[in-house]
This record gives sequence, structure tokens and C-alpha cells, in this order.
Amino acid sequence: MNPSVSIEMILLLAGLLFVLGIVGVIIRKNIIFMLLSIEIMLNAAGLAFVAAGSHWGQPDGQIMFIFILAMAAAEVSIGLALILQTYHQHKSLDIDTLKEMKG
Amino acid sequence: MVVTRHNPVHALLYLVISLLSLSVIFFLLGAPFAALLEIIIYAGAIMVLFIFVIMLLNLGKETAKQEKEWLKPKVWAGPTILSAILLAELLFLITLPNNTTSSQQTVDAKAVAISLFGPYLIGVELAAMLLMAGVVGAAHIGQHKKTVLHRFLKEEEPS
Amino acid sequence: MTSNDFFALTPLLLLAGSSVLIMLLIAIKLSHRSIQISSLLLFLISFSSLFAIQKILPYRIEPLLVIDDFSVFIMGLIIFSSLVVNIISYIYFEEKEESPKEYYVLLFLCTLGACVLATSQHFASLFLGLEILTVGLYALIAYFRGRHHNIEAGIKYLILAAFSSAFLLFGMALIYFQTGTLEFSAIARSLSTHTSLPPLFLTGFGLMLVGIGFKLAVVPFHMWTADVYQGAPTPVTAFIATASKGGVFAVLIRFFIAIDGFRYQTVMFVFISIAIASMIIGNLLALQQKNVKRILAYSSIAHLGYLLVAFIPGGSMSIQSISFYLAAYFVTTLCAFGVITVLSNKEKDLENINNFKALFWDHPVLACIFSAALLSLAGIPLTAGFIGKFYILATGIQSGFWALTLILVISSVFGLYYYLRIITTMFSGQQNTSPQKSLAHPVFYLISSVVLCVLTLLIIWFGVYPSGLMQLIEHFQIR
Amino acid sequence: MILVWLIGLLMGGGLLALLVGKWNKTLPRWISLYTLVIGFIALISFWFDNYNTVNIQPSNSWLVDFQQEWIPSFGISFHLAIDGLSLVLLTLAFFLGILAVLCSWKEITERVGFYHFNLLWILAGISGVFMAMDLFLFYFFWEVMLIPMYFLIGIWGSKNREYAAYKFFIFTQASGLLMFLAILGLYFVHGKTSGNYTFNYFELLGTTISPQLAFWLMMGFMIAFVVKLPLIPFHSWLPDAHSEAPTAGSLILAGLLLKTGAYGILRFVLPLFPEASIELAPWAMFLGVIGIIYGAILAYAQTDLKRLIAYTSVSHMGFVVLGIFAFNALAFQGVVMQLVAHAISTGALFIIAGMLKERLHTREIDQMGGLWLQMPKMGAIATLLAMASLGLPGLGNFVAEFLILLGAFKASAWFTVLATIGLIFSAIYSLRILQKVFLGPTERTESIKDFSKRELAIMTVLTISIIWLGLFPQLIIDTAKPMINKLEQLFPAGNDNNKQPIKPITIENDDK
Amino acid sequence: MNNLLWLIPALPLAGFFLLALAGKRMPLIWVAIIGAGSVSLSAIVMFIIGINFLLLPPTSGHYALTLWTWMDVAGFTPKITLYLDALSLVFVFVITFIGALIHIYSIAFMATDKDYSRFFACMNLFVFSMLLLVLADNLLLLYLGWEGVGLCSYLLIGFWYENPNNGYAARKAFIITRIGDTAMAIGLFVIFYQFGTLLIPEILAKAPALWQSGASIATITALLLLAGGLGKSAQMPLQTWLPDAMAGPSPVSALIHAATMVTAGVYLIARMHVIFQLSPMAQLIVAIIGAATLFIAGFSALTQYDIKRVLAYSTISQIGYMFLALGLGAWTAAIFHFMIHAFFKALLFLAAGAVIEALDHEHNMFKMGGLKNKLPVVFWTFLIGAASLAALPLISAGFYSKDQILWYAWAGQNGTPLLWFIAILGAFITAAYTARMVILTFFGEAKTAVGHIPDKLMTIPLIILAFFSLCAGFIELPHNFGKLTLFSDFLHQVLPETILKSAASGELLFQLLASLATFAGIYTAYILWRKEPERIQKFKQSDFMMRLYSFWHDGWGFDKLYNTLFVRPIIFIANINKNDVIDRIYQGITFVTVGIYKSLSLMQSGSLRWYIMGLVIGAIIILGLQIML
Repeated sequence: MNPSVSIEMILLLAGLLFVLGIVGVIIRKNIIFMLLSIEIMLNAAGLAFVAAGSHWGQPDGQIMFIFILAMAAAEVSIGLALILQTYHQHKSLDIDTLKEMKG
Repeated sequence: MVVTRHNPVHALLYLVISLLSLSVIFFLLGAPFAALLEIIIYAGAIMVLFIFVIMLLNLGKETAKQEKEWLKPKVWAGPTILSAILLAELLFLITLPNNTTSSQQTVDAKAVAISLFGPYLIGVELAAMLLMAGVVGAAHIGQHKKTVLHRFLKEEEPS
Repeated sequence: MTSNDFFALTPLLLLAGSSVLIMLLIAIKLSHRSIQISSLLLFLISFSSLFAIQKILPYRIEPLLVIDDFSVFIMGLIIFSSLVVNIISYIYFEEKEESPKEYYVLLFLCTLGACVLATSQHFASLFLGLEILTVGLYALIAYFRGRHHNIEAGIKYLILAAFSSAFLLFGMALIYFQTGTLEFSAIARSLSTHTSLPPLFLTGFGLMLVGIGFKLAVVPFHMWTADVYQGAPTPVTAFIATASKGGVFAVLIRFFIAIDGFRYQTVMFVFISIAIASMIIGNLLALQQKNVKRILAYSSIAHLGYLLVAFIPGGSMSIQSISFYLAAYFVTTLCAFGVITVLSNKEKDLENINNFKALFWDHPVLACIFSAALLSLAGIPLTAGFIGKFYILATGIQSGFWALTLILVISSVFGLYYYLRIITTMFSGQQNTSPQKSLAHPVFYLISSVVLCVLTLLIIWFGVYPSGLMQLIEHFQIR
Repeated sequence: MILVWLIGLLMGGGLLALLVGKWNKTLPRWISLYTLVIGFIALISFWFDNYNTVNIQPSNSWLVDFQQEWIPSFGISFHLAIDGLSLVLLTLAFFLGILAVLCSWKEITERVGFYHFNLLWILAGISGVFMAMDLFLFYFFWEVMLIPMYFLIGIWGSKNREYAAYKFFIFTQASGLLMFLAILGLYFVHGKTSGNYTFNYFELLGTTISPQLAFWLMMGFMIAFVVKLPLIPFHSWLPDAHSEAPTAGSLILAGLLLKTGAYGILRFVLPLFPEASIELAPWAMFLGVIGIIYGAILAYAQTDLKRLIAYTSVSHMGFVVLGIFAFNALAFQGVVMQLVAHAISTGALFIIAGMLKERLHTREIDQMGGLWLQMPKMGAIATLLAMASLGLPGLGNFVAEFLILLGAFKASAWFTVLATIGLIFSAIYSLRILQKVFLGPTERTESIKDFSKRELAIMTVLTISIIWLGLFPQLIIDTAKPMINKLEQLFPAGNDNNKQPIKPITIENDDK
Repeated sequence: MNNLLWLIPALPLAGFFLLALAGKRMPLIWVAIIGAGSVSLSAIVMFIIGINFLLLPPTSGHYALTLWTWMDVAGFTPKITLYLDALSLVFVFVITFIGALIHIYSIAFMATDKDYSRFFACMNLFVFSMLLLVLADNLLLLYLGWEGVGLCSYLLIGFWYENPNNGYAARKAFIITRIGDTAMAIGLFVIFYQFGTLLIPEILAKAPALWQSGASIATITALLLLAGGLGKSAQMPLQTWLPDAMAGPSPVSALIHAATMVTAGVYLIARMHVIFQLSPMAQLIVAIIGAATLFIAGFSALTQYDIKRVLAYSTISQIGYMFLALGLGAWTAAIFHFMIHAFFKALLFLAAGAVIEALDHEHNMFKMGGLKNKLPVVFWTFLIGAASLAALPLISAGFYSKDQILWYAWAGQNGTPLLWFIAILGAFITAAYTARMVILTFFGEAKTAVGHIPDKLMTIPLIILAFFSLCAGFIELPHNFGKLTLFSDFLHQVLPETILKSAASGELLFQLLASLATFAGIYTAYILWRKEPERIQKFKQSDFMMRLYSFWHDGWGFDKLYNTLFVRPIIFIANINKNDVIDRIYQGITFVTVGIYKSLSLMQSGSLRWYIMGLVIGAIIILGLQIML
């Protein structure tokens, strides 16, 4: 629609977002933040899908986005439940306390 | 900003902003349906879940302080460099010339709906199962009261 | 959706339906035992439905699924392993968890996810299947909410799986961007217009590989394996080791055959390096490991490496050998984890290698079964693992991948060491003279033991007379 | 059909022993004894029935041939056949099997059923190896004999048994896998050239392979066999395995398992890759010679009796390699003789070591000495065995070693001279055993029993066999002859005409 | 007659088996009867066959009896065949006859030993092996006997096994002879590939046609065979075992280490004389070795305390004479000396054994003395033996045999003045140490009390042997004494005649010189050890003399040399390498693998962040690979 927003630019943006998400996952210690960062990554993927869909003029991209949305919802629900359990057990959401199994 | 905030609530708010801007982009890309969903489900539903949990666990300043301590250059330098490399690779590969023709056009909600309930019907069903799995799993894992009580009792016995 | 469509989908529908049914049964507060038995029956029905649908094969349900001989074979394997997992679960869960019933719902859902994977020919169904499987597994892994290890494993798996899913999705998006389609065959058509692989596709594929590789637990995406295997309830571990990997591998094969990826040297080079790294690192990691579940985890990394060796050459022989190896590996792994399950007690899983001391004298039958499974994993004759390895080596050598096969051989020598270590532990030590505790659930104990014996017999039967299975596999091929 | 019967007999007997062992401790012993005796008698009578045919028809060296489809899609069949060589080794296997059961009669008191199960299954594997004419089947049996052996060492061994068991298993398995690769390679090469994909030995015989590839394929086979044999740099599993294994285990290891390596070379490496083996011959002979001397020197240094004997095996097996790669009938016959004679003499030494261990609870020869005083019978027999081990004429080993050296001399005079020096070392270590164990002063006060009747019977049989081999080796020579003749024809260069004087060697002085 | 041949070796073998299997349970008298009886019977059979052979010589010159084919491999068909010709007959005669006497002697000598039956079993086995050695028609069978006698020698030297020194001596004997045997085995290989057979008559027949005289192959073969002979016959440089071998009982020393086994080398060379004839160089070497040995051993004998060691060195020395004779081509002279030596040396050993037993196992001559009257029979027989050893002119048999050798050393075709000079010097020393031995043992004051007087069974063999030591020489007389050549004529069926230099003359002169040397030796000994012992004391004060003395006493330092050159390095290497260097390689592999495992498992740190990093790194690598390629 707006010619100034080229598809490549959108892809680059998606890539950037994706990597930002990765950075978030890696450097944060709080599990909630990690989940949030993953949401960013999923968003980036969704963005890429939608962009590609509109690039080809197909609805498939958006459909995939919807599926991603569903998946994110399911995942977040379980993830948050797990976070609750973790917090009850460890009294902390620090990911580095979860190191009991190794070697 | 989401990545760098220490306070979870702040981070969440930034995320919402990011999501809103994404939805604008979706709109620009000619995907109004997706843009709406983004706002409603993501910014609405999912974020609320997050906030709910944060509130439930009462994560506030303490967490913020903790995070502050953790986020030191030596912790994030290495991963950031790695990510930078990955980003560089991605950008390099994406920007390599590719000669696909661009035919940008609006795909409205109707088109999406038609294909969603046409060829992707099974996909929808499967998505339903996916959500069911999520719900059942979350329900099971979330129901902790008995367990926790049990656990506390157990812990107290020896002490 | 025609009635034929429904008929072809029977197994999947049955699985989905059973999950709902079980949920309803839970709602009317049936006992654990009846739920277990009903789910067993439902699994049996789904398994038998596979035979029923054979008449109309191959059948495509555009655009998402394809049900052909190969997918039926893989689905058979998956449902079979779920069946076994289901059987051995009862005594495991009965004593440990106050609400073991949702477990069966999740098991059905996971199986469904794996089956969808095995039948998918479209990125959407791939993604959905994978996610159903994964989301189900999150809950299953962390099923014992009270245990530290379970939760830890659950969180680790959750974050990593979601992370890798993001990679997978991003990769898919890039491929979609490049080709304009999500269907395997259409992608192949689009690719055939290019002389070489377009870089966007390549990037997308590379990112997808991260997601797939994570699920398959190959080096360098293997790190979660041991922790999750250790943390998860043992039947779930068995499920992860078998069904989930089988499904993912099946879809990988299907994708590759569709786009004929074997001709792209770049991609194959990546696979070769992954295979080599998996074989070597997997085996080395298990070398002096003390925890049996972790050993099996590391060994599964190596086994996936072996499977990749069979995968790399491509061609019909490759598919056959993968099918055979998968079958052998499924049976063997189920057997091994089954033994651990049966031996686990209320407080703890039997996972430290020292707990296996003198097992030969305390539980001779179980120890023999376990040894048979381990020997099969090690690829010693008289067991299915041997024929499987033979198949793989034959495939590799036929296509001239000498170096790969050589590395396979060398790394499996390291593998020998730790398998033997377990066996040695089992017959070292003195017989436990204290009177044995009476079993809590003799019937289920018996059933589990019988199932394990059957599995052992299968291992040996495949090892001694593999022709039957081979013919079956030749019958169930991608055509 | 007799071949299938033999294997089935062993396996069935093993299972029966395993089952019976749950309830009764002596029954498994009798079961395995009967099983082996039946097999032995069957083989002997078969031998006598066929002894004349062997001599009359040297053109067809195969006595029995049994074939049955197994995995048809790969061209794998259950194909057993024996010729003279196999017959000799099979008989040896049953013979030593009987002795193994006898000599563990008192030694093994725990888990008797499982023990005999393992024992019989090892023998089944070994018999299979000696009969299999399908390469896949061969490999199959090759591995089948490992597992029970592993258990035998690992469960009933002495203190350091687990280490020894690992080492044994990993060495043999690793090398076996290389062989497996080579087998597969051969299979595909043959399949590609002829269009007929098969593991059948007879069909693979004529495969044309490029020299380069042939060499590597042969190396795959060779490594498996020389590890088993063991040749010098691959021998290090042997001392551990031998010293930790129970007596019967050592007996079977030394007597049979090592022989499978030599058998493999004779049966597979030479006929399948004649050119490549000629290429390898100097190196193999070199290693063989090194093995003879190195093994002997190491044997001298050992203080653990079983370890010492194990190193003597290394030394003796060096002769086998030397003989095989001399490529002439004399040496081949010597090799066959060496296989049998070494099995008996070293096996008997191991039995003696086991008996000593039973009585003294130690294997250290420094803690022995002067035992002749209390055990003159054992001393006398040990003397005889030590003499056999050092190659005293009139005993089996001499015939073997002399023939090997005589044959090898033609192939390479210098290696043979070096190998002959090994005979001096063998004298040194053999006499050291006698001196340290049986002669010398004794400080022991408690009384030690000489042979019991059962032990005496075992040793008598062994003694008689070793003398019989030394004086009347013709039976074995004749039986193995057709096979040897065939081999000989493969290597015309080594056998042109032995009446022809060799070129004068330019040795200045070889005087001692 | 031919058919009885197998009885000769079979009787002792049967004796061996009986004694070995049942000896422990038999009464002693039975053991003695079987042990000595079997050999005596064998001797009787030998006499019957021998007389038959002499009276009705077979046309082919030999008896042959094939028992069975040992093996038949690709053209290599050694048979178990007994072959009796003149040369074998002489040896068989010596073995069975002297063997029987020594067995009889042993009945009494060993009567108190607890391992009575073992002793006789071994002795019988020895006789059997030795007979096989000399009766073998092919070299492989000969080798069987050859090693068999080595085994028996080992068993008998170490007979009193409780003393570790005896075990050491036994092993030394076995191993040093084995070195020679090994060379001989190589010789057999060479012969087999040259002739395609190991059949002795065939080889002897073919050799001249196949080889030119002086061909290097002939020299090599001859030297390899010689090496075998050197080991068995305790010649330089393999002589060191024999003095130590005296650890065995005296009858053993008499039979094995004096009369029979140690002369196997002489037999072998005589048997294979054709090959040696084809190689003048080898023959020269034989002669030189013989001369050197007789010389060296003589000096060593002069310095020993132990009566048996004196005899041992004298044996070495006398065999040196035989080798000298062989080297000179004086085949018959060598065999003649062998026979005579067998008589007198067996006699000396048996007598020495009687003395030792009488003095309660005292071996040191300096603690003996004055036994002349206490043991008259022993004294006289010993004296006769000593006279024969010292080659007392005219009356002793030793004179005739040794004189023949001395003469050939001068006048034979290969003879040289130097060899003759050494030989005559040897004769002088021989006389000197013999006289010393007699003087120290039997004259002077008694230093040790006599325990018990020898039994009749012991003295009768002594007397018989003494008779032969005196009279056996008369069957072969030098020409100027009437030229009686019964013995050499008999042997010439097999062995070639000795060729004299054309200008050889003055035999009488040399006989006189030899006699002179003998008397000079005896006189020297008389002066030094009887009349003026203070001279010895004077020598002992000189440092140089003492060193020379101990040098000779230790057998010219050969033992020390071998110890430093061979024994110690090998033991050193063996002990260093006890745990097998090659095993270290595998241990290294294991170590490295475990190291890798440890570092890898460190990577499994359990930290989720690290795992994610792993994923990212993996992605980077994959993408990187794709960029690169």
C-alpha cells in the first residue's frame, strides 16, 4: 500500500526483532522475561509470515499467524503455570537456580 | 526496551507498545485481520495473563533489584556478541539479491476466513487440540494447592 | 471433507476423540484403573484402525495431510509406542501422583501430534503437529508438580522448545517468502525453477533445522536432552525418546524427499557434520555418566546420529534402513525405559547406576530384558539393533560414504563401553537377601512384565529373523 | 544337517542348563557334559566316516554343505559347510569344551546354570564361526561368541574382572565392526560388478576388486582377525582377559577364541584377497616375528602365572602369523598344527594355573616354589607342558613350529632366523615357570593335595593328545590337506618347486 | 637282526614309562631292576646286533628299520627310521654299555635318595633320546633326540631341585645349548631347501654334486650345524654351562656330561662330515675352536677346587681334542678319542662320585686327601682313569687316542705347527691337572673322615671301566707300534680316511715329545702340590698371579661377559617393560577419551542460558556454513 515500506525492509525488521528476542532470552535471568522475549521472537516470525503472505497476496501468511497466536497462547498458559510452580518451590524465578541436573 | 527493563511490569508495557506498533505494520502490509488479532489476543489476552501472574507472585521492586544486579556487562556481553553475529548472518542472507516479484495487496478478513475454513479446516481442528493440550496441561500443573500443602507438611516433619 | 476424507483420517480422529472421551470419563470421576484400561482399549482401537484404512492408501487430504504407506508405518510405530507407554504408566503413576488421570489425555494429544507430524505435507500441519506434541509434552514432563527435577525439566524444555519453535517459524516464514507456498510439493516445484538454492530458502531452511534439530536432539541442539530425560517421568521419557522423535524424523524425510534435498551439497554437508558430531559427542558424553536415564539420553543423541547416517544417502534403501532402524530403536528404547519404570519405586526413579547392582540376581528376568535392550542399542548380533546397524552401514557403504560409516563404527565402540558398564553393574555385587516387598499391583506388574518380555522377544526376533520386518518395511514405503 | 544339529545341540543344551540351574546345581554340569560328549562323538564318527573321502578326493574339499535362505532381500543365507580344516577345529572345540566343563566342575559354585549356558553358547558361536560360509552369518557368529565370553569373564572372573571384560569386549568388538564394514564393502563391490548381491562365500571368492580397494577391504578383515589372534600391537587385551577369566574361560580363550582369528585369515583373507595379502605379507611376517620375541620377553617378566602364559600365547600366535604369510603348504600345515597344539598345550597350562589358584589362592609365582615336593604328578605334567611350550621335539608344538619355520624360511630367511631366536626365549620363560612354581625351596607347611581323579583324567587326556600330536600328526595333516592344497594353488609364487635350490644367501657369518 | 633294532631304544623308553607312571608306588628294588635292567637289556641287544654286524656286514653298510612315517607334508616326509651303520654302532655301543654300567652303579649310589624312581626314569629317558639321536636316519629325528637329551640333561642337573642353584645350573645348561640348537635348526632349514630332504644318507650323497668345494652356502650350513655341536659339546664360546652342570648327581655327570651327550656335537659333525669337507674354512674353524677350547679349559681345570669341576673342564678340554681332530679331517681319530674318553671319563666321574659320597658330599679337593688306603679300589681305578686322561705312554688307552690326534695335528693335511703346539701344550696341562687331582685327593693327610665304603654295585662298574680305560687303546696302534687299525678300518665304511701330508715323518719323535709333555705335567704337579707347596703360597702373594688365578678359575670370564652383554640387558628390558609399553598406548587413548568426556560433560552445566547459547551457536554455525559454501 505504502510503497515506502518495502517488503525487504519488513523482513529486516522481523530479523531484527527476532534477534532482539534472542538477546532477551539469553541475557535475562527471570523466567518471565524469558517468556516475554520468546513472545517477541514469535511475533517476529508472525510478522515475517504476514509480510510474506501479503507479498504473495495469499491468506496463508495470516493463517499461519493465527496458528502462531494459538500456539503462543497455549504455551504461555503452561509456561505461566510452570512459573507459578517454580516460584512456589524455589521462591525465585532465577533461571540459574534451576541447575540441579547436570553432567 | 522490553529486554532491558528491570521491572517486569514496565517491560510488559513496553512489549504492549511493541505489539501495537506491529499491528500497525500488519495493517500497512494489508493484513487488517491479523492486525486486529494482534491487538485483541496478544496485547489483550496474553499480556493480561502475564500481568496476572506477575501480580499473583507479587513481583515488584525486589525482582527489579535482582535483575539490576544480574544485568552486568560480563553477563550480557557474550550473548550479545553471539546474537550480533547471528543478526549479521541473517541480514546478509536476507539482503542477498532475490528476484521474486512483489505483488503487495490487501488480504482481508474474508479471504482469510474462507481459506481458514476451507483447506485449513483440519488445521483449525488441530489448533483446537493444541489449545486443549495447553488448557489441560496448564490446569494440571497450575493446580498446586494440595501438592504444596503436602510439600510443606513434608518439609516440616523432619525439622 | 468427504466421507472418504473422514475414513482416511480415522486414526487421527480416533486419537483426538479418545482424548476428549477420556476427559469426559475423568469428569464422571472414574477410577485411575478404569481410565487406564479404557485408554488402553482406545489405543488398541486406533492401532487397529491403521489396518482398516490400508485399502484406500495412499490418500491425500489437500493441502495439509497425506496418508500413505510410509505414514501409516510411522503412525503404527508411534501408536504402538504410546500403547506400551500407556501400559507401563499405571504402576508408575498410581503411587506417586494424586491425580494421574489427565496424564492419559495428554498422552493421547501428544500421540496425535506425532501422528500429524508423520502425515503432514504442509508447513502448517507440520507446525501444528509439532506444537500439539510439544505443548502436551510440557505438561507431561512437568507432570509431578511437586518434584524439583520435574519442574526444572519442564521449564527447560518449555523455554528451549518455544525458542526453537520460533526459529522453526521464522525459517518457515522465510521459505514461504521465497517460494510463495507452504506445501512441500509446491515448494519443490518452485525450487525446481532455480538452478541453485536461493539464499533465502537456504536461510529459512537453516533456521528450520534449528527447530527440527532441537526436537531430534542432535548436536549442537542436544543439550536439553539429558536434563529432560532425567527430569521427566520415565514413561514420558520413553515417549520423548520414541514417538516424538519418530514423528519429527518422518516429517524430515518427507520434506526432503518432496524437495529432493539430497542433491544440495550445502545442505547435505550440514547434515553430515551434524551426524558426525552427534555420533561422537553423544557417545562420549555417556561414557562415564552415572545416571542411567542420562546415559540413555546421550545414547539417543548418538542413535539419532546413526539415523542421520542412513538418511544422508537418500534413496529407497535409505528409507528402508531408517524405517527398520526406527522400529528397532523404538522397541529397544521402550524396553529399556520400561524396565526402569517397572523398577522405580514410590520415592524415586531407579536411575543411579549403583541402584542396578546385583539386579541380575534380584530380578533376573528384568535384568535379562534390560541387557537385551542395551545390547540391542549397542548393536550386538541376535538383537534387532544389530540388523538395524547393519542396514545403516549397508546404506552408507552402498552410497560410498566410507568416512561416515567409519565414524559410526568408531563411535559405537565408545558406545559399547557404557552399555557394558550398565550390564556389568547389574551382575556385580551381592544378591540382596532381604525378603522382597510384596508388589502393590500384581496384575499390572504382571502385565508390564509380559509386555516387556514381548518387546524383548521382538528384539530378538528382529535380530534373528529380520526378513519379516524387512518385507513389511518394503511394503510400507513412500511411493 | 549335522552342522545345524551341532549348533542347535549346543544352544539347546545351554538353555536347558540355564533353566535347570534354577533348581539344581549339579544337573547343569551333567547336561553340558553330555551335550558336549554327544557332539564330540558325533564329530569323531563323522571324521572317521569321511577320513578316506578326504584323501581320495582332494578336488572337492567340502564335506558337508547346508544352505537355507535367511534374509533373502540381502542375499543372506544360513549357509554352513565344513572342510577338513573346519572339521579339525570343530573337533578341537568340542574336545576343549568337554575339558572346560570338567575343569570348572569344582571351581564354579555359584550361578551354575547361567555359567554353563554361557559356556555352551560360546562354543556354539565358535562352532558357527568354523562352519559359516556366508559372510554375514560368519560375522553374526563372530559376535555371538563374544557376549557369553564377556559374561564368563565379567561374572566368574577374579578381582579385576570387569576391566578385563570390557577390554576384551571392546577390542574384539571394535575390530569386528571394521571387519563388518569390509564385509559390506565386499558385498557391494561384488554386487556392482556381477549384479548379484550376495554374502555367499563361494560366490564372493571370484570378485574382482581394484588393488587399492582390495587392500583396504583386506585390512578390515585382517584387523578383526589379528586382534583376535592377537598380533603384536593389538594384543593388550589378552593378558588381562586371560588372567582374570575363570579357568575354563582361559582355556576356551586360548584354545579356541584365538584360533578363530587364524581360521579367519586362512579361510577369508587369503582366498578373498590373494594379491593384497601378498602385498601385506612382509609386514605381517615382520609383526609376527616381533610378536614372537616381544611376547616371549614380556612373558619372562611377568610374575602372575596366568598373565605369563597369556604372553606366551602372544608369542606362539606370532608363529601362526608368520606361517600364514609364508604362503606355502609346509607353513600352512604348520599353522594348522600350531592351532591344535597350542590349544592343547596352553590350555593345559591354564588348567594347571587354575588348579594352583584353587589350591594356593594366588597367581603370583613369587609366592609359589617347591611345589614338586607335594605335587609330583602335577610337576611332571607341568614339565611336559612347559616343554611343549618351548617346542620340544616329539610334542605337538614342535611339529607345528618346525613346519612353520621350515615353510617360512623359504619365504623369508631373515624373518625366520629371527623367529627361530624366539625359540630360545621360549625356553627361557618356560623354564622360569618350572623353576618358580615347582622347583626351588619351599616354605610352605600346610599340605597341598596333588591331582584328584577328575583332574588327573583331564590332564592325562591332554598329555596324551599333545604327545600323540607330536608323534602322529598325520591324521590332522591329511584332514587339512585339501583345504591347504587349495590355498597353496592361490599362491603359485610361494610354491614353485621346493627342490630348486634357493639362491645362496650372502650371510657372512651366522655362527653363535 | 634288523628287526631287533627297535628294541635298543624301545627298552629304555619302556623303562621310562613304567617308572614315570608307576615308579612312586613300586618298591625300590623294582625300580632299580626296571631302571638298570632296561638299559642292560638294551646293551645286550646291542651286543647281539653289533656282533652280527661285525660278522656279517650288510651289503649296504647299514641296517635300517622304518617304524612309521612321522609326517608327510608337501614333499617333506621325515620318517621314524632307525639307521645303524658303523659310526652309529660305536656310539650305540658306548651309550648302552657305559650307560648300563652307570645305571648299575647308580642303584647303589642313589639308594638313599627319595626320588629314586624319578632318577631312573630320567636316566632311561636320556638313554632313549641319546640312542634316537645316534640312530636317526634323518636330521629331524636326530633333532628330536638332540632336544630330548637336552631335556634330560636339564631334568637331571636340576635333580635336587630344592636348591635354587641347581635349578639355575640346569636352566643355564638348557638355554645355552638351546642357542646352539636354534642355530642348528636354521641349518636344517637351509639343508632342506638345498636338498629337499633331511635324510642324512641322501644329503651326504647329494652334497658333493650340488656344491662346489668352498662354496659359501656350504660354509654357512656347516657353521650352523657346528653351532649346534658347540652348544651340546660345550665348546667355545658356548662352554660355560658344563662346569655348572656338575650340580647333578655324579652318575649323571658321568653318563651325560662326560661320556655321551656332550659328544653329540662330535657325532653330528662326523655324521655330516661331507658338508664340512666341502668347506675348508668351516673345517678350519672347527679345528681352531677345538684347539682354543682345549687350551682354555685346561687352564681353568688347573685352578678348580671342586673335583667335579676339574673333571668338567677336563671334559671340555678333551672334547676340544675331538673337535680339533674333526677339524683336521682326522675323523676316525676323533671318534676313537671319543670312545676312549667315554671310558676313562665315566670312570673318573664315577670314582669321584664314590669319593664324594664317601666323604659325605664333600666336593672340595683341598679338604680330601689320604684316601689311597681307605678306598683302595676307588684309588686304583681312579688312578687308571687319570693315567688314561693324562695319556700316560704305552699303558693307557688315552695315550693311543690322543697321540693319534697330536700326530695328525702335525702331519695331517690340514695340520699346522701352531695347532700341534697348542695341542701338546694342552697335553702338558692335562697331565698337570690330572696329577694335581690325584695328589690332592688320594695322597697327603686325610682331612675329612670317610663316611662309608662304596658298595659292590659301585665298584664293579669301576673295575670294568678301568679295564677298558687301559686296554681299549690296543685296538688301534700307531704304525711304528705295529699299525693295528681295527677301529679306523671299521669306521672307514662311513668316514673317509685321513690324508697325511706327503712329507710327514718322524712319528716316533712326536710320540716322544708327547710323552715328555705328559711326564713334565705330572712332575710339575708333583712339585707344586706335593713336594713344595710353598711355591704355591709364593704365587698367591703375587697380585698378578692371583688375578690370573681367579680369571682362570672363573673360566676365563665368559660367564661375566655373557652376563653383561646379554643376560642383564634382556632382563633389564623385560623388567622395565613388564607392564607392556604397548598397553600404554591404549591407556592413553582411554585417558584422552575420558578427558574429552569430562570437558564435554562440563558443558552440560544444567544452566538453561548456556543451553540456549548452544542453540544459538548451532544456528550460527549452520548459517555460517551455508554462507561459506
